[in-house]
Amino acid sequence: MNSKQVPSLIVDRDKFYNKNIFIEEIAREIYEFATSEFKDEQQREGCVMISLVDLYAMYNKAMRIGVGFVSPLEMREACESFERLGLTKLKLTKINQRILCLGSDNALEIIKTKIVQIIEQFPGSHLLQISKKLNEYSQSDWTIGVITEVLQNCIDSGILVVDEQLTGILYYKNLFWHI
Amino acid sequence: MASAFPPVYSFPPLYTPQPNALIREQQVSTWIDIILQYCKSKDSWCMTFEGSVIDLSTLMIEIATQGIPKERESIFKNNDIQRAVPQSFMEEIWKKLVSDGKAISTDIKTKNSRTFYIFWKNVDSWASLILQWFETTTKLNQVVTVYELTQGDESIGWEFYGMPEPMMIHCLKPLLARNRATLMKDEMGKVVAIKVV
Amino acid sequence: MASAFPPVYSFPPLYTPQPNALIREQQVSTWIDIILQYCKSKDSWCMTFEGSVIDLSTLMIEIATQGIPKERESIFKNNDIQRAVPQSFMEEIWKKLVSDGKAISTDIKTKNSRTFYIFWKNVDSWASLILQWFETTTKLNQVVTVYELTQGDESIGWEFYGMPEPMMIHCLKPLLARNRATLMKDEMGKVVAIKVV
Amino acid sequence: MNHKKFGLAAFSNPNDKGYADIGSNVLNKQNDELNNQLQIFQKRLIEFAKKHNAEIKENPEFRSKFIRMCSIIGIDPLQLFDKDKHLFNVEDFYYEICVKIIEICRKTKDVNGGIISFDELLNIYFKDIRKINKEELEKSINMIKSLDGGFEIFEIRGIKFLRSVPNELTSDQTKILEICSILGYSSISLLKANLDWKTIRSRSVLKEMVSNGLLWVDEQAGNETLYWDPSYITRNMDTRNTHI
Repeated sequence: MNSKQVPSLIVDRDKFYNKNIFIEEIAREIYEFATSEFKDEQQREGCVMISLVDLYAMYNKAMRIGVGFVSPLEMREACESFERLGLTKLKLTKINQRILCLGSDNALEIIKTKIVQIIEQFPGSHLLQISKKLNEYSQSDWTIGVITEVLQNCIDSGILVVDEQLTGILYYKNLFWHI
Repeated sequence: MASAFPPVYSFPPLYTPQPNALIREQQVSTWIDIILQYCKSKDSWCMTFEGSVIDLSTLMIEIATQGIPKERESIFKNNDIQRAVPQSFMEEIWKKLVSDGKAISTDIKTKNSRTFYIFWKNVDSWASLILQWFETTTKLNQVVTVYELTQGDESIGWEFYGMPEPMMIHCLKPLLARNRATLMKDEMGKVVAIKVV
Repeated sequence: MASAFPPVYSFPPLYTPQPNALIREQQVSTWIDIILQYCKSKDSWCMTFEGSVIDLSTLMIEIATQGIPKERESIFKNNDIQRAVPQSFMEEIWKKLVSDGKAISTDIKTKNSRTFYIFWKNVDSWASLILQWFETTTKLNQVVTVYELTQGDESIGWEFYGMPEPMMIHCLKPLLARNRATLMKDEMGKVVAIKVV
Repeated sequence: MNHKKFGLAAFSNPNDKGYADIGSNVLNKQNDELNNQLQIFQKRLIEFAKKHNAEIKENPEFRSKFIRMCSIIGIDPLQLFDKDKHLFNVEDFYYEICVKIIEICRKTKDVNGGIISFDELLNIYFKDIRKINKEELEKSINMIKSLDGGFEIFEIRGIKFLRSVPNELTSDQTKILEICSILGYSSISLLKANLDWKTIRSRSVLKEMVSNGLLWVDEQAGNETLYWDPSYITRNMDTRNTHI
């Protein structure tokens, strides 16, 4: 269906009158986009993690201008069909029961480990410092939301504790209390 | 001074009520341990809501003469790391101290006071110790004034020596419950003496 | 006057250094935008530490005759809402302006001056524009005095018209680095002319 | 100012709305010229896009170059396509608003803690991009919700807000924002007078909100620290102070 041009990353919805086929096509496109867009992160950090909201904006901006934006629902359905389509490197996961993210295997654990390492090295870091350390080589705004969620996850699981100051929330490794 | 505290006392997150409920519970009990240890190390029976140990009579005098007690070193303020427990969290800690029976308001009837007697030993332990004192000093079946028990020569060297009288009377409760003690009151209804059998 | 500023300029907390680190970073960059836009709108190349735009030669004369420059309208003072940026926060803003390459001390060698050249266009953009001037005026391969470049008739209408000479020389750096420009100095070592190839 | 001298660099900062130029003729003129140039350029770009519609559609490489060019010169490609003369697909209208909302929320999060009023979105951010109304905005936000990103609409004294971070406001925080919606700020004494809050309570909630980036501190108001709601920045903006 998708093979008139090689390689055609861009899917034109006008060509598809069947919704399922359309969803399948954009699923592949989103998957490819996310994989190539975060190739560097995957290589450097060993994982990819992005909230679906941010990916929605990025994907439409980068790939859909001119061929028609996809709707948020279409985006979600497309991502939900990854597994069925054999696209297995990225999976939908909900962090903290509230934010839907697209991530590679064990992404949450990998990022958690990294963040906890940073905090062990610099106790009392705040979000900005953590994200600067994490993105030392590439300052990408989209990660802030993910970092916030990962931090929240660490708090919920008792790995990190907080020191609330006017400067912001400062994070520490939980050294004294049992989880 | 700070060296008298456990390491956790220098841990900044100790001063922020932790959002994680399980951690918060342990945090509160860490505070309770710190408070009890502190009072014990200072030989102090009383602490203000704001976390200063204080001789109750000194406090009374200050309130009577200046209207408010003067500012004191507070356990809730750690100047070394510039952190302080917010008042709302103090409330939580005191609530737990009281419900655990490790502190009672110095105003035993109204429970309104912002000063607390601190039980760094629990009431039952104090009661046994007092019983032991009656046995050791062979005062069983004798009427002993509360003053004698808390301040008398024969109490020197006993851990409850110097304990404020209302606190002492509170510590006798387990003995009363077991019918091993009888209280004697003056015409004002104030407990003045005790007999242990 | 105040209406020439963006709305945030009338937001009182803009003048208090924000304790929250994330906000603070935004706040400093907001100030930088305001300063750059202000200088641009005033056709000004220089700003004092205290936030007044100023013609450098006027300033020199004032300092020479009165010892200190007279008080001027300052961007850091907003009389409409009665707020002013405190000095320590000005330091922070200037530090960032300088480290971002958007301002340099007018005393280019010692960096000691409390007056700054303001680059509301970055150095590379100025360099391209200057290069464009050389092309447009067919001055390539000719020796052109710095005066001619900054004040000459052929520069009228160009954005860099009137740029102070030391600033202009600073803006030539990218061309020097690309070996497209050569500087000519007088016997005192002062740059007086330039050749662009 | 020489007309020819408006190189691409002149467009370098698309987010900079420039200042309202009431006091300054020079700046006025500059902006007029800049706007003229921008309009001419946009028109050309649209013409180009129309003419080469097919190529842009068919050729991904060409399209990505075209879009990259838009962003290099600092024009949001979305700006080129408006509701009436949409180039490709009219029903994309809402989806494009969705994208824009997400971008605005991310960009302003550090300043407002992730809370922005509908008015600010409509009157400030969408003003120069595309005229939309409250219903269209709300409909788009509701669409975004299916992405489970923590986007929520809430109301304070009849004013609608969008929260783009997943932390729900506590009822105390909401009450403080209510007070802020009147004067722009809140303070310990205001909270005492209006809500009969004790100092401890006010102090701890205010501190928490500063810590979370929801309020800005003002230490120059006299005796008392004032805590300002950043949505005040644009709330009282005089319409004559903004140009189209």
